[in-house]
Amino acid sequence: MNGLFGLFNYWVVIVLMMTGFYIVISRDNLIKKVIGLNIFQTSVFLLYISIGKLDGGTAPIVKEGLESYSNPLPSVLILTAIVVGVATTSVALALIVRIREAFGTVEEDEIIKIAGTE
Amino acid sequence: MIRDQLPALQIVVPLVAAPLCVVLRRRAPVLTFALAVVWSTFAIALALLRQVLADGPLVYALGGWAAPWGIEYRVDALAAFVLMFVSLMGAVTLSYAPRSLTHEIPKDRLHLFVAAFLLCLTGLLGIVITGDLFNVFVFLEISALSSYVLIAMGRDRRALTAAFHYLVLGTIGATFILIGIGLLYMMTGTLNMADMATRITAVMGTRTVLAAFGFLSVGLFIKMALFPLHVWLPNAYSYAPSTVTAFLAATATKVSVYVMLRFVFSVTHVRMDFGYSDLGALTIAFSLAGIFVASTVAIFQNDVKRMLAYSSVAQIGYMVLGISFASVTGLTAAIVHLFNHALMKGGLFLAMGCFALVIGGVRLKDLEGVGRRMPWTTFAWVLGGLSLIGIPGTAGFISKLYLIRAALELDVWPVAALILLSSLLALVYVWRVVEVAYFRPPPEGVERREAPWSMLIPTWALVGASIVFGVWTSGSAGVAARAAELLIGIAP
Amino acid sequence: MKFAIVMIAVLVTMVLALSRAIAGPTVFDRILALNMFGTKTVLLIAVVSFLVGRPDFLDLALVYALVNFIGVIAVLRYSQHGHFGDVPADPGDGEDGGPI
Amino acid sequence: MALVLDILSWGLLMVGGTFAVIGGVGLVRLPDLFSRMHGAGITDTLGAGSILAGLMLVSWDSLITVKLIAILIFLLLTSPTATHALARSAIAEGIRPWTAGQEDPSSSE
Amino acid sequence: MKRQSILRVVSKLLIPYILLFALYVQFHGDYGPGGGFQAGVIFAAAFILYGLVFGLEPVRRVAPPEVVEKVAALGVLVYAGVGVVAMLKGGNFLDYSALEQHKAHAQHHGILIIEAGVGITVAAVMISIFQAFAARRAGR
Amino acid sequence: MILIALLALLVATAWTVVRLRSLFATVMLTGIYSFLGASWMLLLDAPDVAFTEAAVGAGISTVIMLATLSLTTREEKVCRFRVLPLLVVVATGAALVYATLDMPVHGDPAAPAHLHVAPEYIADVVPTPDGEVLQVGIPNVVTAVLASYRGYDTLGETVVIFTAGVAVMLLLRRPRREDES
Repeated sequence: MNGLFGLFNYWVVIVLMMTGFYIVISRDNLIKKVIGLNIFQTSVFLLYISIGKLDGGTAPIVKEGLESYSNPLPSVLILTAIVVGVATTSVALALIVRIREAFGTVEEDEIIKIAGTE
Repeated sequence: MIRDQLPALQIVVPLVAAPLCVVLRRRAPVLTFALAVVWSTFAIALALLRQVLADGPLVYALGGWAAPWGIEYRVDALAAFVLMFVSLMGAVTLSYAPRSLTHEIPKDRLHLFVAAFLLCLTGLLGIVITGDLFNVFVFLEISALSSYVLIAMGRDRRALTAAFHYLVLGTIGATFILIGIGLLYMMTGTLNMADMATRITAVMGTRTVLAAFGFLSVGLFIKMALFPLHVWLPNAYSYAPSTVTAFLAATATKVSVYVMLRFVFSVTHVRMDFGYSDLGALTIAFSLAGIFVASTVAIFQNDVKRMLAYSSVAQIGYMVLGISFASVTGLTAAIVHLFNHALMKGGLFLAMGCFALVIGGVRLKDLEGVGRRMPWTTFAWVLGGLSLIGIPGTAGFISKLYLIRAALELDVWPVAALILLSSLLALVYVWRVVEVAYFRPPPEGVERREAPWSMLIPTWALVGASIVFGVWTSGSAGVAARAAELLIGIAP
Repeated sequence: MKFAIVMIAVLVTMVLALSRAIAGPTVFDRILALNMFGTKTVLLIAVVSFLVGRPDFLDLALVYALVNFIGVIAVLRYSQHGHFGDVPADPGDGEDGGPI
Repeated sequence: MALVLDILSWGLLMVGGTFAVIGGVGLVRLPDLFSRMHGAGITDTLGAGSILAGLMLVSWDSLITVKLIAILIFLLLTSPTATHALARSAIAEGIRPWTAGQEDPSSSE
Repeated sequence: MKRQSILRVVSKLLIPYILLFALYVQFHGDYGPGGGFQAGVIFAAAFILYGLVFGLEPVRRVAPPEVVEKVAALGVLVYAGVGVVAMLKGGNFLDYSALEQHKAHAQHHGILIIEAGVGITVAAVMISIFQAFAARRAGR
Repeated sequence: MILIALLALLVATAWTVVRLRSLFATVMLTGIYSFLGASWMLLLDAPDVAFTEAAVGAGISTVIMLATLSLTTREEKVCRFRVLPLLVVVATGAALVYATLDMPVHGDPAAPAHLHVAPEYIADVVPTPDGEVLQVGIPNVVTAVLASYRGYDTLGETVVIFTAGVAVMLLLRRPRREDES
């Protein structure tokens, strides 16, 4: 956790976020999109958690003999965000199951082709 | 005592009602109960609006904790105004729903559908009322998740893909908003909007805050379907069940515009002197492009529902235009248009629902001669259309009037001229429907058959209101002007 | 010191497992690697919580072990039957059958 | 006593670490699924066992040791079960163990 | 997987302990990592494991979908109910201090109850999602 | 050091997910990604989050995704490189890197996030609107914030998960009669 690591850490997290984002917007397969969305969101969680870290701090569970604690607030926010993430994922997957039943495929370009003929 | 608890009741009533619907399960009690709930939510919103207009902004500390630590509600004139019309739309569309729902939703899942509707309403109201930035995200997701599934309930199988498409874009938007909130939190250490407003001045020019602003804006632009990030909207609105389209078209995008207003003016304090800046010019260009492109696309649609959806994209352009003027008149225009557009688009989509129920389709050729078959519904549609164009005497006229005045105040008369010109485009697409409905003969052998009263009354209520508020402007524009003054910070 | 060494060893093993999970080639290789990766994460958590001096976080390691187990079973179940619905109780289930 | 515990835990931890790495190398280097399974099995039981035992010796605190034991038992129960189920499924899928003289199956796929 | 005896025996052995562990996580959340949400997930995980090993039908017998649906609603009602009771007792929404005379105790109890609400909802929703997915068969 | 190693593993996993066409393998790697992310969070002093991420990301999500695969398909059909998305992503990433330039350094005790609001949570001296200081008295500060100070957010979270349940039931529950078209 020296100075060099200070921003480097954020940059790697940004690379992760963008990898997920790329999967979402570049793939035709709907399931792959959801997986990308998952990675994108998880990486944003990593960003938040690194905001909360305090040098020399430990986890915010108060205990005798410990003085400095990391910030609990990002943890709380991210707990909520994780729940939101899994909720979104499950709704997305349920939609995919229905789409597959209705169209017989989960590839976006094929679906557009089928839908275009209606 | 009830008076003090009004802000909480506004959210708690529909929120508790949703799980109760799931427990009740049986069709008749669920519908009766839900109707009682939405109308009482509207009553609470009205009481809240009265209280705020009389006594000034309200603050309500949830959980009994002081503000930057706990979450608080903050209800000023703008919030109360938006709460009022969102809950009004919820109430009207749900009253309209029972007949068209039995037509569109499988019977054994009706209680779940109603629960999702109430959750969506709760989410939208929750976004408006809260004073905490992260809480906005949470309620945004409640409303978004439920609206995805509400859209997917459409009968056409393309409703599923539309909902999925919306889900992906909506989640990207929400994640962008989350990133923006995170960056702001990093720089200010707080999530409370009022607290952030004071603390952000010290770090205003930093690159982090700038980027945060960018991410929040892009996220919100996706959610409000501003051109060119509107791609999810036309399909979603065309294939969703009619009730859902009417409700979402009247509320969901408006609430995102509201969050934008709140964020730009309450948190980052763009004030009069800041006014017409480069950023403003950029958004003006985008919103004008949106208005023209979307209106032009609307002209070429053969599905009337889809036509109205594109028209919605254009209308969002008007609202953002008003915001980018960053003046009292401009904001008044944006805020009053939130309300007026909700009324007229709600009315128009409800009328579409009547057509869909009786005729079975809403393509232009299905509507041939419908003026004679369903005179009441068609007339309601035409009045809504006139309001959309902005004919004097309708609510749409008031919005455009303020918008043009705001443009002239800033001496950008080309913008004013373009606004007028864009109304002509609206005239063209509305006329296409009128022409088909009144000047083509109905198909052979169909009788005159009107939509049921339970659907006509809500439709007419909204269309009628859009005429009433075209004449009696103190109820809408008056409140909007007060809200705008408060936002800009020149009112006490 | 000793914790650091063990931690490095576990990390190296995780890298190896990950490379097998990426390389495959069969589904079962990946499942095997996944299982091993999970158990190594459990160890990593256990060691790290000693390393940073908060050994009360071992609950987490237990959760990881549990989740890993369920994950592997789900993966197996999927690769074997291809669905999560009911399996017809067919006594002649071929190679799969027979108590051990 | 403390010294003895310390040395013992050192020893166990090192042995565990070594097993883990060896198993990992085996997972990567061995020719087919079933032999890799063997490599993985070693780390999962012996490696994990020694490391956790080493940690137990460090913390002679009651609750933590109980948790460590719980983890160990859990791993000892689940990991071989999973591997066993895996092997059976693989056989059921028609994957056969590789025997000497055959071509390396990992190169064929 | 119906015929894999070892797996079945081990799973049967583990499931009660998983449920126990879920309860531990639920009530230990004040002192260590964990809380209602995590406990709910672990609780559901036990059911999911049961479903994976023994098939969907037994899970549906233990937790019928109609009941699970109502239980999920119940959790939200428990949570919001605490808030409403606080309002009735004169405090703000979710102000646990208004629940009892002794404010610190009230906070403690309030947290316990709402965590239970979270746990109930999460467990029920996860189980019902699993059931919904598992009950749908491809190609039908 | 270990943080960097974990980050490198995360990047490797994410990039493999981009490349692989087998959805089944991808789902497993997503599980691994969650495990790694959770370990990273634990090291950054967020055990509660690590707990949840492991249970949800590696457990529940994997099971639901596999269930979806079993109902749809195993293999992605095409996996082509696309320029426009890449440009969008690079632009977004550049905006984020730009944002980091004025950020407080990772772990900096003088960062605003550590000086405002959070200290009162940790010291358990949060005031009520009347200015009275009230103690929650729970050692786990995260639970205290989650359940009491920001309990309303958590109510929202519970409602979100409930909404997801309602949504999935609406979408996937079979109608009683098989007449759904």
